[in-house]
Amino acid sequence: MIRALRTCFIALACIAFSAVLGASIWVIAGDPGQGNLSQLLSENMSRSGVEHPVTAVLLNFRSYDTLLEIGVLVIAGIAGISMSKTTSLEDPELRTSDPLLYALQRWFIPLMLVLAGYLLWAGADRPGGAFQAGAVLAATGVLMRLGGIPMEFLRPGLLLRLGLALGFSVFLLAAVVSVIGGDAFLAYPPGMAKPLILVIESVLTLSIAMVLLALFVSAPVNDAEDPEEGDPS
Amino acid sequence: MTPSLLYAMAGAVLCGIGLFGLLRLSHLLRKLLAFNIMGSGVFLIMVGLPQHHVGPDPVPQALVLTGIVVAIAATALAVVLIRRYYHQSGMASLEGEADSREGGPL
Amino acid sequence: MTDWLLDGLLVFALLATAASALLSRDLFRAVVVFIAFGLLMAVAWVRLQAPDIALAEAAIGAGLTGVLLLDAVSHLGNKRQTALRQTRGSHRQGSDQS
Amino acid sequence: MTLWLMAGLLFTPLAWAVLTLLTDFVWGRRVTWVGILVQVFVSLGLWLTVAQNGGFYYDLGGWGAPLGIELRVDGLAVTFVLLTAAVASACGLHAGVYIDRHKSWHRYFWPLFWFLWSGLNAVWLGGDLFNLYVGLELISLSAVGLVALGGNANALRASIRYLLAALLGSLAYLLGVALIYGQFGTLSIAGVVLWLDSHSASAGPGLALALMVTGLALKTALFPLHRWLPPAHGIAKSPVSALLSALVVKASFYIAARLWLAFGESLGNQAAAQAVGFMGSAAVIWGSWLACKQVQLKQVVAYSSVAQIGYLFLLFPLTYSVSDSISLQAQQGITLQVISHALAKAAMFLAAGNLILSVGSSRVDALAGVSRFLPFSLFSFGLAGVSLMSLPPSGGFAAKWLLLQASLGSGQWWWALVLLAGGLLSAAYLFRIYRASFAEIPETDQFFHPSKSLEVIPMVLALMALGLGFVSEQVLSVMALPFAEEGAP
Amino acid sequence: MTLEQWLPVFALMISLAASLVIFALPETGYVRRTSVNLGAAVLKLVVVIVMVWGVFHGVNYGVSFTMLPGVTFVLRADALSMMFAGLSAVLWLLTTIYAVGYLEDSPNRRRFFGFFSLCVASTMGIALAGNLFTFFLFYEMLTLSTYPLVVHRGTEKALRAGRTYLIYTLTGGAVLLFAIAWLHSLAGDLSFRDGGHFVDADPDIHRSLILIFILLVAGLGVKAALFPLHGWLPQAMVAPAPVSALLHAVAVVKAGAFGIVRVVYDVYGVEASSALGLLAPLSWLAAFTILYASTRALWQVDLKRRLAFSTISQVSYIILGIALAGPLAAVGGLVHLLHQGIMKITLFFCAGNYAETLGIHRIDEMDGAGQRMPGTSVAFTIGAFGMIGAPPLAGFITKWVMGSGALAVNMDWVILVLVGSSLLNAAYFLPIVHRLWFREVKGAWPEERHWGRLETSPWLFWPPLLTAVVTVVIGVLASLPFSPLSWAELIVLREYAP
Repeated sequence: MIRALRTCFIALACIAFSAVLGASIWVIAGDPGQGNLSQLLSENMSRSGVEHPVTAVLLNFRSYDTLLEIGVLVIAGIAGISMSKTTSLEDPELRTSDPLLYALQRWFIPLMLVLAGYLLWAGADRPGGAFQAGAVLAATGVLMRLGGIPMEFLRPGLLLRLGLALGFSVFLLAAVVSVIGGDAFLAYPPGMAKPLILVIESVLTLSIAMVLLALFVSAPVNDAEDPEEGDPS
Repeated sequence: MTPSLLYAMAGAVLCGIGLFGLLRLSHLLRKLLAFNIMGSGVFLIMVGLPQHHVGPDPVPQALVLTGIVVAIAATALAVVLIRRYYHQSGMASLEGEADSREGGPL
Repeated sequence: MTDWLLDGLLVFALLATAASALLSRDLFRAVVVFIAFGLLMAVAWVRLQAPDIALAEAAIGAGLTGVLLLDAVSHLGNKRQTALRQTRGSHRQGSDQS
Repeated sequence: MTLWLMAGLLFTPLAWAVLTLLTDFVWGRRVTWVGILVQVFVSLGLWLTVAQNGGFYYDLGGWGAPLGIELRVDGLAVTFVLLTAAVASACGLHAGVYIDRHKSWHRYFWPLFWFLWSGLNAVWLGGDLFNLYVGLELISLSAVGLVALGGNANALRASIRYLLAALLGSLAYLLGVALIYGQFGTLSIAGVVLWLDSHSASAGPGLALALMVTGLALKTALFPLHRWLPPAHGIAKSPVSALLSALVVKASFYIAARLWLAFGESLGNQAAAQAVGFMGSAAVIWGSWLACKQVQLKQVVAYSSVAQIGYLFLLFPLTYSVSDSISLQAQQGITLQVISHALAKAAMFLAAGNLILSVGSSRVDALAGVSRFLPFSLFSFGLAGVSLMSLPPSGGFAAKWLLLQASLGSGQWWWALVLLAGGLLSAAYLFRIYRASFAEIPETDQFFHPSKSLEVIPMVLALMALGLGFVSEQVLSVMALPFAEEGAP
Repeated sequence: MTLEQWLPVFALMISLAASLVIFALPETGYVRRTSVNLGAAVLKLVVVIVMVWGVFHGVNYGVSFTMLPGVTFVLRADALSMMFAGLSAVLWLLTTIYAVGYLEDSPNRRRFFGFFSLCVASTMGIALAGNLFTFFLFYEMLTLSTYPLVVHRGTEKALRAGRTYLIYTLTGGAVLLFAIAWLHSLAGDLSFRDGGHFVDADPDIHRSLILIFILLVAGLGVKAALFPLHGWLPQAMVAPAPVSALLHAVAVVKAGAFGIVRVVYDVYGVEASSALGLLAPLSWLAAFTILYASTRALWQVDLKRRLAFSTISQVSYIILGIALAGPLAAVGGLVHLLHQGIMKITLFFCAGNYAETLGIHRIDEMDGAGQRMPGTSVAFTIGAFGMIGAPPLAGFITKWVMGSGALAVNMDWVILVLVGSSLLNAAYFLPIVHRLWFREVKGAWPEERHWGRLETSPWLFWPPLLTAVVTVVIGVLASLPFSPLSWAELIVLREYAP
């Protein structure tokens, strides 16, 4: 009874929340827009080094966001592998012996790799970029993983950690390189914007794929644990 | 009324649905689904609302891309935590805690 | 007009999948519906003239999240059937999967 | 010079996060020592620069505000950067000794620690709403990772709960950002303020402010939304608890306060301000009450955080539609409260960790007789407690005094009663611990002596919290420095 | 900074530094600890004597700096501060000597002496505070540093007493803080000034001023053990004897009484306080406390508890003297600040000696103790007679001056209170004296210890005798310059003719 009442109450609250939110959106939509940001953006596109505006925003105008965002991803990866067990990769139970999947795998994996490469390359002037490519790459990895292909580099060893850190480090180095020239943090040296962005995107693709894959495989089968503080054990 | 605004409104409803799920459902994976749904709602508002005025706007689109990556990172971390938690306690929800005097929706 | 119809349908489908993903009794089905929701979101992004997000949503939102969650569900499900500690957790799980 | 300092401040924690990711625990510790040195040096340098020349806007990537991201480097921000440097290095040094280096997963402590630090710096300096969101997520995720690190089922439960609360809070904040962007077409706080100054406010963005503040209040653990905090802070390792209580909850509060001070006058209203103040008061009373009931030492300290966070939210009513001088008084009081609570709570958690290590149990009543054998840690704990009870001459007292003045000056005397009652209640739960430690019972000679460096660190922090009261005038004067507005859009 | 600025800081820092050094020394460093203790006490006494001399000749000692926006931290010395500072400096030295003997071979001595010095530092700060804010700073510090002393023994009873003590004093502190903050927001940063600040206060704020005064007195009255707020004091008796001595004679109760004097004289001003109609009720309350506590003392069987109720009653003399709003009565009240301190510390030292040497805690165990411990018993007898007010002892001076003062301002009822109180004092002290000297020993003492030639340890033996002698001397030589009486006259002169 109390449970039902609670559910009702929460449902009502959520409906009210949606209604208020909708009303707010309606009111804001009724206001004449203030945004001159996209205009400003197109004026500055020529200086950004890429043709695609979303990529320009992500990797040049608001690159600090992206830098921190990769940081978030790496954190998730770290937290993930901190809980994994080294031998989980050989766990035969986790292999799928589905013939369909096996067939899929043979045809799909090369296809997906090509797709990932295309997405990465496309990012400069049309939709696509590091995230999409990284995600596709990760998906490929997941497929391979489900197919039981052992991936040595996913063991929580130095190699994995290097992989996690690679994209982020390159980005960070690119960010700090301009400081030596007396410029602001994250400012690309003049003329270097395009190649730098391209390099960053490629390593980011690898790193993103790596992190997502690592998170996918870090199965929680680590039995060792810390005692709680103060536990006499 | 433009399609953008329609999607923004849909986003508002998705936020409501997601919030309900986060508060009411007890199974942790369901909470995670709810979080993702609510996130999608927020992203819809984020893109739909400005585009109502000015048409396609790359800035919020870039923000949403960032947001999606953050969301997947959080989701992945949560899945790892939940699986490990399940492995150790045999439970997939936060309720039924013995030592907490104040169990609650969050 | 067709556009409006399409948008309306899409929005309806989005809300419906979202709601059923949360309310579905079976966790596995909930996740499948959630993947469908992610794909619909990708379509919605296309409708919002945001192809970048559409790509990302399809790859990350629907694809990876879906796989991640499916894997987790099967793991949690598997575990439960063979779990050594079934006694401790089963009464709580019951309501979710029965 | 300033450019170098800024770059150093942003670069070092991130770079050290990567470096320590590649090492094991012991090497990570050595690398961290260097990093702490660099970071403290850079923070101090930046603080001195700002104290001399005033604040400025820093354009990241060379792109100015509406298009790019700008950092707002003012007196308040650099003070918090310096505070972070102090507390985080203390926690880092403590952790290096405290944490068991033989467990392989503890190597991941260092990268998470450094990511947390960089997130904190990003939040203190942030002037862009969305960038603040990413900074918040950076903090939340690394904090959750730290809580969960190698933990058992209870720690995992606490961290999952923490993660869910943090995610919900972030989403609410992001929703507010979406509405703000929809209304104003900019993400820069300064840009929004500029717009609000020249136009009359409409009703729409009011909800945005409400959403952002609610989300941030959830991440700060304001009263009805506080339930995630005690388990997470109570169960984490002591240095982690110290970081979480001292800095992490402050980050979200800092954003909420900045937003309120920037937009509150135009977008807020009296009822909302009073309501937030009321919840803060409820947090003070309820948190203290629960702290009195806890049997675990660290739970007492964690609930004390809930109570102390309540004070912070008195900022909202005390700055809304009051005269400028009273608003300034309230802001100064809250700033001091943030600083002194950060120092005192960090000292307290670290000292509590030592005490737990020493008596081998985390229960309060296990402390009997410890005052004879571990007086130093107990003394640190006590000194930190003086600041938490806001007794003179601590920084907590200075904060309370300013808040009392602000509440009496604005005619809102009821907050003064809350402040006094809160002080008494905090005395109640803290003296419960002292009382336990003073009890003399026989056969209690089985104490483990932690190493000296573990004992010194909390003492230094506690002394800083205590001494803050004497230098508050100087500390506050840096915050009141002129701010070079030419960088604003 | 000049010497005039440094001296008050120095006086404060001596005890503070002593406390820190003691905390830093190891528990076993007995000799070093004792020498630090005694050295600091002597040094401080010298500094205080120098300052007393200076204040008498009109030197302005003081230092101040801004601590918070709008609030200054002020240390300065005037005649009133030096009275309190002098008392605490003299008695700290004696109590330290006594405590060294008393706590021989007991555990946790480092903790004890560390907090003991901290407590004295706070007392010094209270004496030298130049405004209410600074006063409050040290007032709360005193609360904190006495708590570990009260619970020092760590027994269940001590812990309970400590809790009661905290509940009372911290609540009082909160009330006091509220009042000070209110006054500050009303009138700004008020430094203590002879004649006060509110002689011609705006009538609009009269009502607030009255309320603030009530709150101030309530806050300070907790430590001064004014009638409904006195409950913690008898319980705090479980503390070791030197602590009780310090608590009752110098630090805690006097801090409260001293604060009330400061509020009446240097914040509000006597004139303004009596114009606001605040002093008459205060005097009634004080008079009632005197009689009530004396009556309660009659029924106490525990020696220290009886002394505690006696303290409650005696401290109210100070407040009564101030509240009568006449110069002569004020002299009587102020001089009692010193007199009561000296006499009460004598009595507590003696009580401690009985407990430590013979194991005596209850009055009915004291039969014939005068023969076993003649020195201590002589001291006790002098103290008791002083309390009763027998001429020519210190207590007599107080009562005489106060009585004349009351007559001078036409408050004849005070005479009745004084006489009644003296009779009650006699009624609860004389039976003890009778038991000491004129009863036969009942048998073995509860726990007897021997120290060779002297009746007790020399550390314990000399301090009470010395204070007993002082009790006689300050009574007999009351009219000399620098005697408590002359000093009190100096204070009152400066207050009434600023």
